[in-house]
Amino acid sequence: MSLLTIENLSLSIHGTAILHDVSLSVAPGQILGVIGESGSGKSMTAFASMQLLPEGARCTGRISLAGHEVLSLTEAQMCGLRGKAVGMVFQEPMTALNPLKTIGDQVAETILMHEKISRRDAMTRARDALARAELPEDRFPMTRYPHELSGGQRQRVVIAMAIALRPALLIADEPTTALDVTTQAQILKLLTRLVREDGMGLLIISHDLAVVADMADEIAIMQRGRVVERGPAKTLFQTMQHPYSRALLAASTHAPDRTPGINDDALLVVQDVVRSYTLPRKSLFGAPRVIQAVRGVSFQIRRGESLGLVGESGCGKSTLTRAILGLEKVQSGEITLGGQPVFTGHRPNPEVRRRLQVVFQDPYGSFNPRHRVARLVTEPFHLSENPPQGAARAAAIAEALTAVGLSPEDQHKYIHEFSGGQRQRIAIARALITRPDLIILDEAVSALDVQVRAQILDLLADLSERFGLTYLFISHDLSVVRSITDRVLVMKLGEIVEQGQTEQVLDAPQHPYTQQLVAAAPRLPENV
Amino acid sequence: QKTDLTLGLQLEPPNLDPTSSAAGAIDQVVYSNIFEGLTRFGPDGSINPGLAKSWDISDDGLTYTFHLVEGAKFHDGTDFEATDVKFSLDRARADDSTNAQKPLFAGIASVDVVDPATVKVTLSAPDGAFPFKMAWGDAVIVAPESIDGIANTPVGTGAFKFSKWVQGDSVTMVKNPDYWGTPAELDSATIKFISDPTAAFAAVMAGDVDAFGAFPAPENLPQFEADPRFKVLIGSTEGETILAMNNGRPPFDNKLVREAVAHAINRQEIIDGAMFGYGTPIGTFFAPHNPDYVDLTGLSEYDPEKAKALLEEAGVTLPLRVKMTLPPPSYARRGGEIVAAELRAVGIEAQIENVEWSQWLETTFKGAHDYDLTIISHTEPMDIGIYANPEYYFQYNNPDFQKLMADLNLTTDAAKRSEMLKQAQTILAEDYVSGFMFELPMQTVANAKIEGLWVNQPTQAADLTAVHWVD
Amino acid sequence: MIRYTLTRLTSLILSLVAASVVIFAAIEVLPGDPASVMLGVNAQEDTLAALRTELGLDQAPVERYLTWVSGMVHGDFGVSYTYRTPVAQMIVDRLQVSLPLALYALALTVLIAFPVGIWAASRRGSFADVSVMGLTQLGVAIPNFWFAMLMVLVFAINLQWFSAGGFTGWGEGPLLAIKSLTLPAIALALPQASILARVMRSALLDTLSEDFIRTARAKGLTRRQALWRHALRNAMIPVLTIIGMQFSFLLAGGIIIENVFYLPGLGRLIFQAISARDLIVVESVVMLLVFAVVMVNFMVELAYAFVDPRLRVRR
Amino acid sequence: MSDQSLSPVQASSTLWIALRSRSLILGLVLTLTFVAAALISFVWVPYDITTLDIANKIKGPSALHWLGTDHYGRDILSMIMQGARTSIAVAVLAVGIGMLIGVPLGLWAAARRGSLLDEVIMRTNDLVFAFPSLLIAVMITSAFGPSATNAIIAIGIFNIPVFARLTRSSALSLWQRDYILAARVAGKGAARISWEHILPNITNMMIVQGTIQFSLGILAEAGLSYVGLGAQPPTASWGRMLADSQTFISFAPHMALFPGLAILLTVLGLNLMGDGLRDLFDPKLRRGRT
Ligand SMILES: Nc1ncnc2c1ncn2[C@@H]1O[C@H](COP(=O)(O)OP(=O)(O)OP(=O)(O)O)[C@@H](O)[C@H]1O
Ligand SMILES: Nc1ncnc2c1ncn2[C@@H]1O[C@H](COP(=O)(O)OP(=O)(O)OP(=O)(O)O)[C@@H](O)[C@H]1O
Ligand SMILES: [Mg+2]
Ligand SMILES: [Mg+2]
Repeated sequence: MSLLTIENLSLSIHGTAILHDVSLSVAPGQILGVIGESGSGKSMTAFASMQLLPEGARCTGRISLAGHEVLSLTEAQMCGLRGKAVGMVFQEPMTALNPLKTIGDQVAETILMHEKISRRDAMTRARDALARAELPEDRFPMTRYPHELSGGQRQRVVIAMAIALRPALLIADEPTTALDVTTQAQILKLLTRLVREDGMGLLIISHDLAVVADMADEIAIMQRGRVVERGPAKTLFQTMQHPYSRALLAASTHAPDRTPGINDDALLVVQDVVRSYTLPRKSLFGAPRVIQAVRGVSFQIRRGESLGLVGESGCGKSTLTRAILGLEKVQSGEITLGGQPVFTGHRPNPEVRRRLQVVFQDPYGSFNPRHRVARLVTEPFHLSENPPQGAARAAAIAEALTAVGLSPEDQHKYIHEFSGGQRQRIAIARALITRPDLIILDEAVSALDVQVRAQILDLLADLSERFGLTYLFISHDLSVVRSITDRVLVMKLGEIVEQGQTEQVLDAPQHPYTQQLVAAAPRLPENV
Repeated sequence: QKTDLTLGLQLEPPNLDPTSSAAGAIDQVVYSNIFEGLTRFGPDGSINPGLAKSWDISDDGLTYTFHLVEGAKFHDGTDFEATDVKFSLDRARADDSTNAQKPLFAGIASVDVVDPATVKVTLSAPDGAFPFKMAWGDAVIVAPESIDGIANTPVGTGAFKFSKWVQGDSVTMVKNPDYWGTPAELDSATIKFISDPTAAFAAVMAGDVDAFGAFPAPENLPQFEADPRFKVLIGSTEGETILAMNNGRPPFDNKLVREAVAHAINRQEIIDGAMFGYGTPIGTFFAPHNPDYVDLTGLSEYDPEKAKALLEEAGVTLPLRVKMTLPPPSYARRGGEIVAAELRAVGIEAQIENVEWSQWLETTFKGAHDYDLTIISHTEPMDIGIYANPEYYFQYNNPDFQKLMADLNLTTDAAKRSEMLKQAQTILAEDYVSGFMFELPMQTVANAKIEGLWVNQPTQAADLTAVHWVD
Repeated sequence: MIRYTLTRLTSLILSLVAASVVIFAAIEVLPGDPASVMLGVNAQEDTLAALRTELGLDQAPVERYLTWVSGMVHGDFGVSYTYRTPVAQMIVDRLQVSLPLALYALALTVLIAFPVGIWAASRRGSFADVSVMGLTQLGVAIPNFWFAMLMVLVFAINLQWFSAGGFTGWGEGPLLAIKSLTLPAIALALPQASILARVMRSALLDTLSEDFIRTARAKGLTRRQALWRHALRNAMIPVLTIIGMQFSFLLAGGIIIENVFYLPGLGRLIFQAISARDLIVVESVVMLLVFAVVMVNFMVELAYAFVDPRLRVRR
Repeated sequence: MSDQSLSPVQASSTLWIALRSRSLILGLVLTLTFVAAALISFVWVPYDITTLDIANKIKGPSALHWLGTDHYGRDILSMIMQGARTSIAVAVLAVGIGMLIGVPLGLWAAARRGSLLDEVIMRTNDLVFAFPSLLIAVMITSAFGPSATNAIIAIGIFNIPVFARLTRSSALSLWQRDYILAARVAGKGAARISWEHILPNITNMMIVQGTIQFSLGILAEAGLSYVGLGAQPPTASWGRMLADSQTFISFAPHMALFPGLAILLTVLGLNLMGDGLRDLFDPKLRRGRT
């Protein structure tokens, strides 16, 4: 008997086909992991099983949920199933909760919707549900509002809501994508525990092969609205047939070939840097609050080196980046590039700035949508004393675009005409065009699908060799850091707690925090 | 039988003290109803006894002895006596007086109490118009006991007692049971202020007000006339409506240009267009219902061709650009638009500038007299004398006319006075000092069952003492 | 919370002081002399001077400003030049019309806009939604004084259901007073209700597309339940902002409507006072209105905090 | 996706969506009708409105005068055509003033967010906002005399904070974008970034707000003229036509009806157009329609 059976499900939205003949099933106590690249239809499959589809969606095929034929149920009957027979956890914990209601109320609502009991009884049961989701009442009173909780805690509230009535099936759509690795590990552990305890079925969606491989019993791989591969997690990686599945696996474990050409002279020297922010006063007379974002950080990057910087969200990585780029003054300490300070007096030093470039995380937000590619990539010339003009400029554009694997013709296009991966290439082209000494990559591959990410990593490795580039590579993804950096810094609460050769730090972490990070990182089975 | 009345008026008085503000709206509410003077205007403009039941004039014309009515009381219960008259007149002519018509009292040399019922007023020069002057709203008798609160709680001797004032809305008065004279017929009267003409129309139509004095929208009168529920009273006012020209500066310092303007304007068209047919054409600065009136409209017949010829003769370059400043009343605003169109037809481009009263007073009437043309109705009775003042905003300086007026003041012989007044009218008409347009009509709309309303308006007043309902 | 309020109050007072300077300066430069308006065409120079002295107009502007401001602080708004009554009393009298009118219009606005906005949002894209929204477009576009004129024509002159205008005062019983404010309130409320209904609808649609609505639906709430329990309160912030602005507008913005219905309200008082150059009245009433707006904004902000726990200042 | 650009590839679909959007089409048609009427009035009107024809006053619609005549015998159609000119000119210029001053102020405040300057600019805006707008218009016209110019200034002043606030808030969110950071890395100053990156990305929003303020401007001009503070005769103005026609409404409703409809339809047209443009520019909202 299975809890959820999807057979030959096809879905179209306003006439556009989204899903094609998708078949899946989840049995009690079983965890089904669904993976696939962005847009492959994972979420739509999940929404279809709960009939929470966007307007204009039409389904054909069969969905059976806890013994009910979902596609033949009325909306009212569906409402009776949602939350009771099946719970759902969403990707974005920051927005999944109503900001205006206490967490207790929101959890109790699930119960009140389906059972005729008093509010007090519902609150008691909500307390139990929250406790099961590891939010005990004594530490997290139910009168808290969502904004008073961290992302991981909010995700627990969503989970508590979903399991309050002990549904037979839980659907989790990328429940940890927005969270830190350590938090992610906790949430995944919690979900696994709940499944095992209650004999609940779990359908977990992820784009990260490693996450699913760690916990799922069964895995389905989706591509462009189709399930291309299905099988038990234990054996799937060995028995995989479909080229897409293999490519996905290959990309997930991909490490670019690198032959580091490191010189000994220190290119960038960061010495005792302190950066704190004064928050706007909450009152006219109160003392302003100060946030110590970076507290006395020192390190060096040698020419040709690729240095990784890892750490949890909010630990000060981006702040440090901005300081190095000379965008903000630091309170104390010194940053020099090739011996010259990035800040002279009160102004950034253009000499140094010219030799620094940066690539950001979000391929969608890094470009002014109103400018053409040619203008976008030549923006860094602004700092040059005599930027190339005319033909020389055109040549520079063409060269930069070619270097990142695009065609020179692309310079006439607008940014929205490119995919995420292509955009990230353009961002790199923009960073390359002035031939800088150091490129800072702030989570430059985090937003990309695994396959695209693999390509970009290859490109970076290749460029570093060809142009003798030095990278400061910021990431929270340890596997990426391992594959592309020579040395790594581990940062926590504005301080560097550990540094050393990448292999060494990640394989034999010394500092407890590093150990925690490494332990939390999801890993693919060793034998693939 | 109804014994109360709601009367609509357009303008709300700023306060209720007629002796310290020029606003005609004050007189409209309180004149004769609440306050009385030594003499009073009758509905036909005649000067009748008021608080003075009679008066004697000394042979040299310098001393007026007023015999006061007996038993009159102020609304606060205090007696009306000769001392009150002395107080009122002395107050009005004092150095620090804020009486808006102070010139009325300028001729008084002294005021003496003979006995509680007799007052003797001595003038510095004979003045045939003195009883007329004492009939003005600005010359009403007030009591020293109640003078302090007079602006908001007027205390007079009239047939109505002030009851309450809802500012922005209405003033209510009630019958004075202790009135010394013929008591009022109404038990109470409410005067409601409705400045907007449409609202005025709606209020009458909807029966919110029983009558509306000086109804502001002549275009609506035919509807009332056609409706048996209402009656429309058309009477006269003392308002000579003129197109004033600034005689003091070019181009209107040139008589030919003024004459051209006089011929360019079409009185009938203005009366039809701005007043919807109500109003009497005038050819000089004098009220047509006055027995001394001379019809001089022939001197300024509508004749655009002649106007053009005159302009050519005057040698001005066409189009002649001038400024026409228009104060708020609708006769001015509407009349101005028509006049501008008529002037344009003969080559005078009059740029219209609508202004508020305060601006009109500041820029046109006083100080620099910075205007070329303006339209205004002079509603004071018998005010032809203003043309004798060379400082006046007309900037008209004719020594002959000034002498004529000075002589007139000293003349008491009726026939002679009449002759002189006619001569004065002719001088003004022949000098084309202003464009004389029409005499402002008095239009009252009332419920058909109301009697006793004044038809004419010899002074700004809504005398309700004789008003009553009939079946 | 106390500190927060103190800070807010300080900035509130600063803006009020700035406002008072602006108002006084603006009115200083108005051409026109109150004394000559009062005394009319035949007034003589010495009479005018006497009156100016009496009104205190012969003092230096700075002196008059200080007198005015210090008077206001003590609750003394001075004495009207033309009406010769204390300005404070006049304001209180006029507020008895303007305030109920504004509240009445606001109540109508809310009573119309909320159901319409919610109804349209819950039936997004339906014929009902499209036609109701079309109607609100009309409501926004109608000049309210024109609408008022048409209403007078129909309801006062032709049908005679209501009086054409005027205000009976509260003395004659609240029902009569409310009746005489009904047509003006409708005329004022129509465009405001249309605006608010549109804001309500779009704010609701915005929140309906938020993630937490999906969460709520996953719990088993129907669309309607999700709307009432979750979307509505979240949509209140923009709605409250608009309501606050509308109330401020209604308090002062009724001038034209007050004119059409000859209501003795604040707006008309200012209008008359400006043309009579009763400067002290103008200054004080404008100041009062600015004060009201600032206070309403302050209250709207407090209301935000009431609606949204994120805006409550902790610690 | 956060970009809102209209580039060649999207253009055809944008045009398609534009053509499909009923409110945009209807709004454009209404607005353009009145713009056309205003333009035509420069070269031709059925009757000259500066010459009066008192004999033919207050005539209802007829073959000679399609919309009838007013109390001076002027042709109402001609008056409405020339009135369109006044309304449009006043509204356009007032919106122009608001934009020209408000947008730079908003950009400036956003570039210096959190600074004293920002605070001063925004507080001043609040203060202007706090003043009852019609009263300020009354005061301006009392000080300088009523005229179209003063109406423009009065309405324009109140447009400034509208645009300043909107500009600031949208600019603030744009300042958080990575491409701004990229421009800063490239060494560009705040002024240059505001000009190159912020301004182009808020133009759509400004256009939408512009149409809304434009329609409010038309209503405001009508209101001001209605109380006699707008354009002066003989310049035709819809608001003044309404004011003049008031007392005639009970027996010559056509005099009030047509200028009222002209205002209503123009404002309606502009609002519909604003709605349509908003849908067109903002794909997120487009979803809200079917
Ligand atoms: N509301 C919608 N209207 C039309 N198409 C949609 C809608 N939502 C999603 N789609 C399309 O459906 C397809 C599948 O989307 P889905 O959200 O299921 O992808 P996904 O596998 O969950 O991707 P991701 O990993 O990015 O979440 C995509 O091509 C997407 O563009
Ligand atoms: N402009 C700012 N004003 C105040 N506080 C700031 C500012 N920028 C950053 N911070 C604070 O400084 C700390 C470090 O932030 P930073 O952005 O450097 O973290 P991060 O390591 O880059 O995190 P993430 O991985 O989420 O990007 C955080 O606590 C953040 O809230
Ligand atoms: Mg998804
Ligand atoms: Mg960061």
